[in-house]
Amino acid sequence: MAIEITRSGKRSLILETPVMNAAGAFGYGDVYRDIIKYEKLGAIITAPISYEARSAARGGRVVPLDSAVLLHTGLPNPGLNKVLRKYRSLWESLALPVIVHLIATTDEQVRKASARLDEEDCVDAIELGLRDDITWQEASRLVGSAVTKTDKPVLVRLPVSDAYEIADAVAGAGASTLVVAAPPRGTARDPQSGKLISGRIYGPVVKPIVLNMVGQIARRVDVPVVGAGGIHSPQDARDYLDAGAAAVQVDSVIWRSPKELEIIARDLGGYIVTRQTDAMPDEWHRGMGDTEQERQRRKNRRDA
Amino acid sequence: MAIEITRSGKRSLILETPVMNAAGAFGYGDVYRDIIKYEKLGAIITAPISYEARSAARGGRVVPLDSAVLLHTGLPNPGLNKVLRKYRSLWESLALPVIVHLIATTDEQVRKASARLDEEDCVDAIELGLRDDITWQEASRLVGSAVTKTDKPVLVRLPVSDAYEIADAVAGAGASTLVVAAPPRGTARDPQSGKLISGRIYGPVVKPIVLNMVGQIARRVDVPVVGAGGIHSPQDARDYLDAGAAAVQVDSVIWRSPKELEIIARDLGGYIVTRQTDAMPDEWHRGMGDTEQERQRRKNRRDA
Amino acid sequence: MKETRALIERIIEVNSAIQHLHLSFEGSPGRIKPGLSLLVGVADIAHPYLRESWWPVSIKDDFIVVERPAKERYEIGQVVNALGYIGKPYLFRRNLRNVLLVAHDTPPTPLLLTIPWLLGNKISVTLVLTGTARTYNTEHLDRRVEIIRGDEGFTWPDQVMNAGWADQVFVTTGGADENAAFRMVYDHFETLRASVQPNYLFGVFRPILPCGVGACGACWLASKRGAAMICTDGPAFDLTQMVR
Amino acid sequence: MKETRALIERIIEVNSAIQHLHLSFEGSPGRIKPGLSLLVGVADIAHPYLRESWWPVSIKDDFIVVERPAKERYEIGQVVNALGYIGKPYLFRRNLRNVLLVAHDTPPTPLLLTIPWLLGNKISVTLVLTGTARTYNTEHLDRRVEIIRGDEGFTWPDQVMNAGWADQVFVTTGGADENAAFRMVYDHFETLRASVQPNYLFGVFRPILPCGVGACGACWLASKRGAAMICTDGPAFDLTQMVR
Ligand SMILES: Cc1cc2nc3c(=O)[nH]c(=O)nc-3n(C[C@H](O)[C@H](O)[C@H](O)COP(=O)(O)OP(=O)(O)OC[C@H]3O[C@@H](n4cnc5c(N)ncnc54)[C@H](O)[C@@H]3O)c2cc1C
Ligand SMILES: Cc1cc2nc3c(=O)[nH]c(=O)nc-3n(C[C@H](O)[C@H](O)[C@H](O)COP(=O)(O)OP(=O)(O)OC[C@H]3O[C@@H](n4cnc5c(N)ncnc54)[C@H](O)[C@@H]3O)c2cc1C
Ligand SMILES: Cc1cc2nc3c(=O)[nH]c(=O)nc-3n(C[C@H](O)[C@H](O)[C@H](O)COP(=O)(O)O)c2cc1C
Ligand SMILES: Cc1cc2nc3c(=O)[nH]c(=O)nc-3n(C[C@H](O)[C@H](O)[C@H](O)COP(=O)(O)O)c2cc1C
Ligand code: FES
Ligand code: FES
Repeated sequence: MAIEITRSGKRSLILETPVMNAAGAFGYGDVYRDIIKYEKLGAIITAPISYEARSAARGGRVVPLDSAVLLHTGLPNPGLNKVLRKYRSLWESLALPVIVHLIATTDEQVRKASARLDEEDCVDAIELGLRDDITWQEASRLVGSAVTKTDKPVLVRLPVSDAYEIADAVAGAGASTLVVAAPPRGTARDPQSGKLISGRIYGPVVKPIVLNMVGQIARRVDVPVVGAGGIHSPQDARDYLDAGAAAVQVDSVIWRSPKELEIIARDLGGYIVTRQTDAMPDEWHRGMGDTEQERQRRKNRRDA
Repeated sequence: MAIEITRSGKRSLILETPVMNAAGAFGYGDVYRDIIKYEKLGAIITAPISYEARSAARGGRVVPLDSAVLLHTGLPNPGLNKVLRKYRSLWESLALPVIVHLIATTDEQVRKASARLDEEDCVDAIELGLRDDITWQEASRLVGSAVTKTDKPVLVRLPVSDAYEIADAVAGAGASTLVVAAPPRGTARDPQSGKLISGRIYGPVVKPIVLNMVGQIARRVDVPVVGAGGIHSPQDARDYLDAGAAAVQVDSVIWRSPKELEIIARDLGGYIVTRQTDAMPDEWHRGMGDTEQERQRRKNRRDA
Repeated sequence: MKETRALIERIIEVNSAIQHLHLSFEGSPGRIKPGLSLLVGVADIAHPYLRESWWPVSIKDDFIVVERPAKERYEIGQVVNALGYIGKPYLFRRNLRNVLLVAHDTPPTPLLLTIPWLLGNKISVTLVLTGTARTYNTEHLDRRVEIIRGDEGFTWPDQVMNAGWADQVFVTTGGADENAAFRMVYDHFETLRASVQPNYLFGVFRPILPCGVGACGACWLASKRGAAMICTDGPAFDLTQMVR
Repeated sequence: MKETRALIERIIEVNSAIQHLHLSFEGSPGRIKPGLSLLVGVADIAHPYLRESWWPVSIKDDFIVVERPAKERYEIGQVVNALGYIGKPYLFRRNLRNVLLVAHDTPPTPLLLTIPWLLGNKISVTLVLTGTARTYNTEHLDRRVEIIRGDEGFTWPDQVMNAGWADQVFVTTGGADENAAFRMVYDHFETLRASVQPNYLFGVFRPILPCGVGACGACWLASKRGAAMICTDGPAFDLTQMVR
């Protein structure tokens, strides 16, 4: 299978399987090597990296919510150059595309970072992460800054707020792919300190909201869409493809059950093959795919 | 207590208590009269009304979700004139402000409906409901249409998508108040038919997302903000006031426990009085207010 | 509309599929008639933000009996919170002699409270069970009710005779699309009788009711007589008035 | 990092506050040392999207014992899903003779696995319980451990002597802000000793760990030696290296 998740043209990114991790759910590609068979994935995306080092947020960082978790980390990272020094040889050794998630801080830093990444053979594409309260004008400018400095595909991960306006704007500015969406920003009371904390929301509750956005944006904008948000099962991922996504990103379920990423990837590999030969999507409910059958066999073995 | 929830000026709306129902959670003001003491509320808002009659959506209308419910009704209603004929005398008889939620369909219908409502003494303000995938340009035009045809306050309920751009735009177009936000639009599989259904999401899962938006918009736009989304307890409502809202709207909890609206209203009446005399908000956790104490007494009596 | 609390006083395992709960009320339970249901919120059991319709199947002096699936777990002494009785009673014709109750792909629970009233008024009752309803165990029903078990589809022996002989028919159905099911029911009765007259064939509509009081619009139904809300105007609607 | 499943083989109610679970593993449980914890996902019990750290308190040939609050409900035969052992073992100095363990406002559970190892190596152990930890029942601990119960704050009788005599100190704390608590601990030890030397005073950090493998960034800690992740580099950090 070959799935192009970018606009056709020179900045092209083709995946074997339409499933990857989401930025921040997977570290820099090193941590789950003993658990997940990377060759089953379509690509991997690094944790968010900024041009300069960032330190972490102070105070509460994790707030358990009803059916979700709120995380407020401040996106700590050692900065682009240090990350490249440490992980370049790992990324070179991997047989699948590596996408660097670049935190879009300032125009200048985005230009410098994009130029830097353009030279790196181990990097196949850039995913730009935008501030959650960005305007479409700023978003357009930041994407323009990246695109002028690299010939690699530039994916843009949209914030939930103002996603439609920003989708239009960054498509115009040259984004190769729209990743819909970053975890929605939320505010909740930290049960330990009693203070209101703002952060990102992860969990199945995100899926209905983002699934709807994917449908809207896929219809509205002529750029391939990657769906991301609350995918916790193969069925969740298939729902995104049905709604118009070319591929999906799996996030926080990896923390709880790393193997689920591989399970979803194996299942969707089969789904795409079948869908393109005109099978009914409805045949593909849980319990039908090869993976499910294998899972069942494993379960039976364990129970026996 | 007098709380102005509009920009100061001629289009003013002053509430005794910063708590009202959300549009669609309360019918036209008639259904909960035997359960809720209306005099404890700040205002009531009607179910969504369009200038012309609308019939309901076909197919699945209610999808239970994790910690939430998805509703897809199509906003059926008999049209503005019929509603006015039927409910005018009820609204006249109520001692609290009545806000008509007007579905902002087309410029022309909004102009006609606003002119019509301008003549009605029983209506104190209009709340405009916008399509969920509206652009800020359309939103601005629709709000302009309403404002030119009435001197009553025009509240605007923002969709979750593109809320920030639309907030800026409708503030410029003359909105008296921003209601943040309409229930987020979501897509989920109807367990009965297996089909994907789009609708509105209600439940506590909405609160962290909208609470964050209220904080952002209250800082960004110089128009009073009313918070609405996932308020299921007095503490939820207080969190919205702490985040910068002038008042709150309570939605789906009313369906499950109508009395909770009154409980929240009683509690927040006291909260505002205390907050303005400089008490710590933290004293106001569940178990501290008069209402809570009364609730506790009732509970003890029942258990005895 | 008045919120009320009820206590589960007794739980009877009727058979492997259903159980009966005896509910007593704080204050009076009010007047309850066939067609009305209790809109109940049971903490932790059902969906936390949706109430369920509980159908009374018989009424005693100081309690009512509701029928629930056997797999649900209740406890004696448990308190359930109800939004009162909702809906309008089934409308029976004057001079009624024969009533046909039909349950297709769903238990006949919402129809059962009619039985004591009809039999008490010397009206004969036939209960047809088709589709998955065929397995419904009827041993706890009054012996005077004629029980007919039909086929997998919406057909049964003597269906033409039953349809002709009945003065009124009340149908409850299961499945994904209630409107489609009732269109099928209507079409089927048109093949059984020359024409389906008004006030003869009623569908008992049972969608999920988020509010139960006409506030939310989720149960809006278009009929030839105008718009209606199932929660306040239903559950039974004359199928000749259905907009197709 | 290797996912593994463990079976709850025995449940022992130690006292009214704590219980001990005996866990046996599919395959080998691997080498476990004081400082490591099991990152466990228990369906339905804990938060559905967050794992919990379970601290072993003793190790037997074919099972390990973990200490959990008594109010949590487990069943014999229940399977728990673990993301392996996470963290790095506590670093003990060579020539160690006296170790001070301190639990303030939280049970001393994360420190207890050190006790058999230290006693086995003829190192004397003093356990100080302050704040809410004072009520921790120590009857199940080895009698050779000296137990000191302190005050409501972070003080106890003989604290100056204990701090001087100890070669190493490991502290675990409860409360809203772990960083603030450890700043307080550090300041307190500075008043007890002329100066706090490196490799003497360790804080055992226990935030919620969403991933436990360094992937999510939630447990990032700034130290004078550079950035660290509590889940992979912790739980114990030298408090002289803490950035204030
Ligand atoms: C585990 C993890 C997963 C993530 N996954 C993704 C992802 O897949 N895709 C994605 O787009 N983002 C991702 N992010 C980034 C995140 O969704 C948002 O960018 C968010 O604003 C950061 O939230 P915070 O609470 O950690 O930081 P905060 O401390 O609240 O944020 C720090 C501040 O820095 C600025 N800032 C934060 N993020 C950015 C950014 N991306 N660009 C410019 N300025 C910024 C903002 O002003 C923000 O207020 C991830 C971060 C982590 C650590
Ligand atoms: C119980 C209930 C509560 C509601 N509460 C609120 C509320 O408090 N505030 C609020 O703003 N809205 C409210 N609405 C409206 C609702 O949130 C959205 O406007 C939503 O688009 C309607 O969703 P639907 O799934 O019912 O309809 P659909 O059948 O999906 O919608 C019908 C179509 O009509 C158009 N449309 C729908 N709503 C509007 C509108 N408001 N203006 C213009 N065109 C529209 C859209 O194109 C939409 O696709 C409520 C509706 C109901 C019935
Ligand atoms: C390098 C860097 C480090 C940060 N560290 C922290 C931190 O330790 N604690 C915190 O609450 N926020 C931290 N933040 C977030 C900032 O305090 C602040 O929320 C954010 O930069 C303000 O957003 P703005 O730039 O859009 O105004 C950090 C941000 C950056 C860029
Ligand atoms: C008067 C009216 C009635 C509607 N009735 C239904 C309906 O019965 N079923 C349905 O799925 N959608 C219904 N809708 C929604 C429309 O089918 C359609 O989704 C919507 O009008 C399209 O949005 P647009 O106007 O932005 O293109 C109705 C909309 C209107 C305005
Ligand atoms: S259930 Fe809400 S209107 Fe009928
Ligand atoms: S818990 Fe995720 S990095 Fe440590």
